[in-house]
Amino acid sequence: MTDAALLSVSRVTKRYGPRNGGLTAVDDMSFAVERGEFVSVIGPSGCGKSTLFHIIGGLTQATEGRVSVEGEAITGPHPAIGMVFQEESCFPWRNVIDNVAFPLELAGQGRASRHATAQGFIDLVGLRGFEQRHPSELSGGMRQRVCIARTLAARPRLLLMDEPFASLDEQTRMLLGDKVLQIQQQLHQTTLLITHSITEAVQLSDRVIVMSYRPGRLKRTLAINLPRPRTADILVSPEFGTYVAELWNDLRQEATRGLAEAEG
Amino acid sequence: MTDAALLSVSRVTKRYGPRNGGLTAVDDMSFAVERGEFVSVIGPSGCGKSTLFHIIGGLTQATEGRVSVEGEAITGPHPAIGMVFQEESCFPWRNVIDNVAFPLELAGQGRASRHATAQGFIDLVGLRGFEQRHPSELSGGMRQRVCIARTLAARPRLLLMDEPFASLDEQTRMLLGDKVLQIQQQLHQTTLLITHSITEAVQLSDRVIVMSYRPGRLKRTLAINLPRPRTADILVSPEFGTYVAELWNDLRQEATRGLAEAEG
Amino acid sequence: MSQTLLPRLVATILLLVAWQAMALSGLLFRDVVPPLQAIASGVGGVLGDSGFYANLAITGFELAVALVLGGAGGLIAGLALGGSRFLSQALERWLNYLGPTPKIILFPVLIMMFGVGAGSKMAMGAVSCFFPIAISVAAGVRGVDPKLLQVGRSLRAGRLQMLTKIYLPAMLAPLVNGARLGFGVALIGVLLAETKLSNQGVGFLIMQAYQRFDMPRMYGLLLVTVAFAAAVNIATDRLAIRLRGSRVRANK
Amino acid sequence: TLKLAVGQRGNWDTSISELGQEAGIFAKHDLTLEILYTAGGGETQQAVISRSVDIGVAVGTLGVLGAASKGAPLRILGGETTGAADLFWYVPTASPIHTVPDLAGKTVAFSTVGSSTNSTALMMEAQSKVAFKLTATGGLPGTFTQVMSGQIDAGWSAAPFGVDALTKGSIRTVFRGSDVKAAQDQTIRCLITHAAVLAQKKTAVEHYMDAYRETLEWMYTNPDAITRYAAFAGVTPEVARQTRDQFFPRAALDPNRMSGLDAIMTDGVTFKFLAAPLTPQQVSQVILIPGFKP
Amino acid sequence: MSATRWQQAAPALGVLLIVALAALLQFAIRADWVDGYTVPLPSEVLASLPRLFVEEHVLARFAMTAGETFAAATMALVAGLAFGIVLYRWPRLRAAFEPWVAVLAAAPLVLAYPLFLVLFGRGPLTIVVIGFASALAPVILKTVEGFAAIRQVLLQVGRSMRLSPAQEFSLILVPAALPHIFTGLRLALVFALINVVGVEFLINLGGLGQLIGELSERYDLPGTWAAIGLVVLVSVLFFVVLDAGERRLGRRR
Ligand SMILES: Nc1ncnc2c1ncn2[C@@H]1O[C@H](COP(=O)(O)OP(=O)(O)OP(=O)(O)O)[C@@H](O)[C@H]1O
Ligand SMILES: Nc1ncnc2c1ncn2[C@@H]1O[C@H](COP(=O)(O)OP(=O)(O)OP(=O)(O)O)[C@@H](O)[C@H]1O
Ligand SMILES: [Mg+2]
Ligand SMILES: [Mg+2]
Repeated sequence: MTDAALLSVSRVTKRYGPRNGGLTAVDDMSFAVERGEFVSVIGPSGCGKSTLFHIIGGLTQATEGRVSVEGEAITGPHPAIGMVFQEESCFPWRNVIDNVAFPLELAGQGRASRHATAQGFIDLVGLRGFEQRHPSELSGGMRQRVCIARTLAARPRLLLMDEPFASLDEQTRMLLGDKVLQIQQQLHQTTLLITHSITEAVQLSDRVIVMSYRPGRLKRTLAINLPRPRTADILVSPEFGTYVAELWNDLRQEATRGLAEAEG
Repeated sequence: MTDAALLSVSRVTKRYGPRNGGLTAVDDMSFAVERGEFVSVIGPSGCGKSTLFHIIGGLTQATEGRVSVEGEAITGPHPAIGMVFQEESCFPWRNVIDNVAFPLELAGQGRASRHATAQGFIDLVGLRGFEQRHPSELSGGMRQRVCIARTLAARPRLLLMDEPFASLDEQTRMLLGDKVLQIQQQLHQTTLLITHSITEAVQLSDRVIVMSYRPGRLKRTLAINLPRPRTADILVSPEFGTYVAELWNDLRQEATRGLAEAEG
Repeated sequence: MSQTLLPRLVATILLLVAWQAMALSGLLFRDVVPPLQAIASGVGGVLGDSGFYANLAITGFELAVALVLGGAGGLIAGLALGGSRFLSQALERWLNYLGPTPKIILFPVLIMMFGVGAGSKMAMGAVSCFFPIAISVAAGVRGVDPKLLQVGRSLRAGRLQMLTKIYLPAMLAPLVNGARLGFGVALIGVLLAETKLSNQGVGFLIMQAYQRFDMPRMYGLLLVTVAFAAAVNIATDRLAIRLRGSRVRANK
Repeated sequence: TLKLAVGQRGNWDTSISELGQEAGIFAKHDLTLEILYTAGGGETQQAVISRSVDIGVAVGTLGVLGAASKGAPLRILGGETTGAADLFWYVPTASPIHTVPDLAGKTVAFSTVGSSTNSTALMMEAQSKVAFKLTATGGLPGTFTQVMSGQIDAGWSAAPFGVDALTKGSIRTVFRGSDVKAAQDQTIRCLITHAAVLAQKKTAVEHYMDAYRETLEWMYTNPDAITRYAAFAGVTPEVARQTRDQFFPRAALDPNRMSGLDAIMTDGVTFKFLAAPLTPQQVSQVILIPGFKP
Repeated sequence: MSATRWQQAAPALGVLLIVALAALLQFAIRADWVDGYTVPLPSEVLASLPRLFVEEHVLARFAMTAGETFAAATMALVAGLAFGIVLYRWPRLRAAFEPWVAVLAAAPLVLAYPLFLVLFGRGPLTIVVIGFASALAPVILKTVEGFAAIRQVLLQVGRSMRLSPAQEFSLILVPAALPHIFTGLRLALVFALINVVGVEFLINLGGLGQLIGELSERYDLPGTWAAIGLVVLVSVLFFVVLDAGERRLGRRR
């Protein structure tokens, strides 16, 4: 938890009051992310990942603890942060290109220039040809990609993504993950990715944070010491397999606990 | 395409008119699913899977071609079919147990009896303890599980699921997939699963249908000849690996085409 | 409740002070802008008048029947228009066009059809509230999340089931607002009809106060009527909240 | 039983049926009256035309003739008010206007186009050769409001409305309807019924007219009438007495009287109530007052 | 395919239905099922239109009523949006005042017209103010309804991008709630027009309302109904513009 950390989460706890069912969603989490790092958070469904995501993004107040970004304590959304939400969040009244250009419009960019930039990100997520369509005319995965492109277009210094690739097929997801990685390296971005795909986490991350099931605690942190760029060779290497197996094991316990507890 | 097939899709095409951007979403698809079979459909994002799903479910009219279930041509929702939608579709004004009990309520079951049945399915998807909560108080993956439970509670003879496990972590997904499989075998259900997870498709299916990227055509059908029940051993067997690799290969081409075409 | 009490109190006091300042400024015609004490005595006079309650009961009854009839009509029309693109394209514009027609011209027709008694007042109220309710419901139907409708259709819910288990709960907000607006115009419709031709009801009393230029009593009557409307409104609000279940934040 | 629609509740002239019923005079003639009050002559007339009531009281003669000329089966049973004695035009006490000539170029109110207030004001203009700025202001309370808040210079009123204010001195009369000579013999309001009612309930209607006359007699002779009227109209007995004695000469309310028709019909044409004056045949078909001759 | 054919024909069928109803009424009056002295013959109503144009300055009156209504509805829209945003932003205020807004809709403001006369004078201002006050409630209610129905995640996107309150309002709240706001505006026009005409009628001032009053005093039934037809025409005018606006702004969602 050095001060130099771009993002530092310390002793964060979130409890939903008794009116909301009385539940500790995140319990005493602490970790830090260095500038330029790519960190994934992984954990079973309902363990508190999205809650943590909202707290870091400054959209929800933690019950206890403190989050700081670039040294400043978070009290509301921080300008360095860009977020991709788990829920589909395209603006239904804007077509694809205007959705993607939205943050540029906020920044006061002219129409032509922001459309040009947006076009680049639309191409990146594979939606060329759909610029003029409205979200209701897209498939679920395509809408998700619009949201990714929109956040990337803002070029945030800290990119927070909550299961952004969930409704994409594994191939598209891999290709897209690679592209995000490229951008991150070009722009010296820092990324915190919430995911439920172990391979994705290992493929993309410098470190993986595993959360436990209820209450959501930090179970372990695993540094992924694989060389970059991670080519197809590395993905089938035994080291890769070991990391995956290790995480798999951690998570199986948690997920089983999640489902078993219920049936108990 | 025997007549005995529970589900038969023949020469189905769906074109969106020029007012909707003019696009062939599904092109001349034909296949059949036998009673008790578990078939997966897999294809890159935006290839037309959900469109096909809606057509089979009787919610969208095909431009050409014909779908029949239990020998009857589909003109609207068929009583034998139960659907799990890709998009989150819980009723926000009902709590978990009343969401799950919804189909039983429609069937006129009394409150106590339908709640008892619903409770079983809530336990199955690992949501015990959340019966009284409303969807807004659940995580994304939990909401998706509510929808799965709701459809299972109707005990459909043909279960159609559109990426039902998308926002679940891999472990929960596997455990849940297994449970669905158990139910299917108990009830002699037939299942058509749309998914973007190759391992999931291989793990669960008797056959996998691969769709190509735009226009959505049937690219190939792959029978998965692995013994059941598919234990952990089988999942790490070389045969399993071969199936996965084969599908992976098919799909990589399509997905790359999808993303590349855009960038071209 | 105590949370809502403070803002209400503040607003009420502000309003009263503003009025009193206006009344005492002497710039405005005193009889029409009487000071609060005059209005208070008007209200007191109305409340102390035993005949008033019988008239209020009559107006209340006419209003209730008007709301039931006009509300049911508006609900059905709204559901039909919202549910069918064809009907909406054919007829909805006429709903909008005819909505603002001064209903007073129908009054002679209505007294011919329903007589000079309560019937024609009820009919006026019903006709008045039909339009806002129908417009609000039709828009509400179209606002229901299509995903939820697909769930219902895929489970082959019957028409009635779709209506009671999906449409109505999903459009609770437009329904409540439709009912609120409908209630308002129905009340006004009934009152106006009573001022036109009657020998009982609050509208009749208002007309009587007018013809004597008894403004404090006039304001007393109007205020008591509005208080009555407020009581009914708040009661239905509570009911709606109870119906909705205590904790749901729909559509989020 | 007869159903009545009565405009202008609380005026002396429109209270005859109510007071007569209270005093038991109608009961003596085997009649029970169900009295409904309307917002004005237009509504009363509509109620009669639609046969929702049997008799309409205090309907503008001009309006009745207009409707009848268009074929509406209305019948005039009797005159209700002759002359415009109950009308008066007033200004706030502080106003610089004192006499009719002061009204030159000032805004002077009347209720609606074609009403008796309109024609009376016009006749005053003609009689005094002073040009007013005539302005339609609608009903009594609205007019009073507009005058007192300085938006209109002179308002119109009909007793007993405003009599109290006159006594208290907050307003002042500029001229009265009885000052207008040409108006004096015009029967401006009348009692009407529907031809079909007449066919079915002829005797009841006749009894009504008998009782009406008897009540009128009682109202001008029995002091009890003033008390009852004061209670009914919500005014002080003093105002009630003033209203009767100063604004309603007995003769003005004689139901057998129907005069000044020619002038009324001329106005009717001016105000577009009538396309042309009614022919004598038409008039005698509409007006069924015993002994009336066009 | 024939389904779309029917769809296209729908507006025409709607007009046809209205014409058929008018014809039926005509027939019913002719056959003496309906009293022709209470309801005029539709044909005579039509025939009286030219007369109104020639004799009654209909164009000026039409413009006046339309202008007053437009002013009232526009003011209601602006104020209603402002109130809507305030009530939405501060849930405590919403809980405190939403029912009272509904009470405003139930307040018989027309009956208190002398008050408005004193406050705003004898002129169009009084009419506009009463129209505005009666149109306000539906805009507020529908606006709050629309804001409250916005999916939370869209607002979160806005917050994460640090939108200023004004940006959030114009870029997210309003476009997302647009269908509701348009419904509010529709109701506002209905309420405003009813009250504008009603007050014109009552205080004998200005546009079509006064005309309706005069014609009915004269027992000119066809003319009265024709004048009311003109009121309907005012609303047609507004709704045609409104529909076009909604189509432009609220396409495809
Ligand atoms: N508004 C709320 N009120 C009450 N409880 C809530 C609320 N939001 C979330 N929770 C609870 O907090 C826990 C964590 O939710 P969260 O959304 O953070 O999970 P998650 O890890 O993102 O799961 P998933 O992978 O399914 O998206 C869950 O048990 C959920 O029920
Ligand atoms: N209503 C619509 N109007 C026009 N085009 C549409 C509509 N719905 C879907 N499409 C188009 O049809 C194609 C297939 O969409 P579909 O939703 O079936 O894809 P999918 O295979 O389910 O994708 P995903 O895996 O991303 O959910 C897409 O290109 C989409 O843009
Ligand atoms: Mg989540
Ligand atoms: Mg899909």
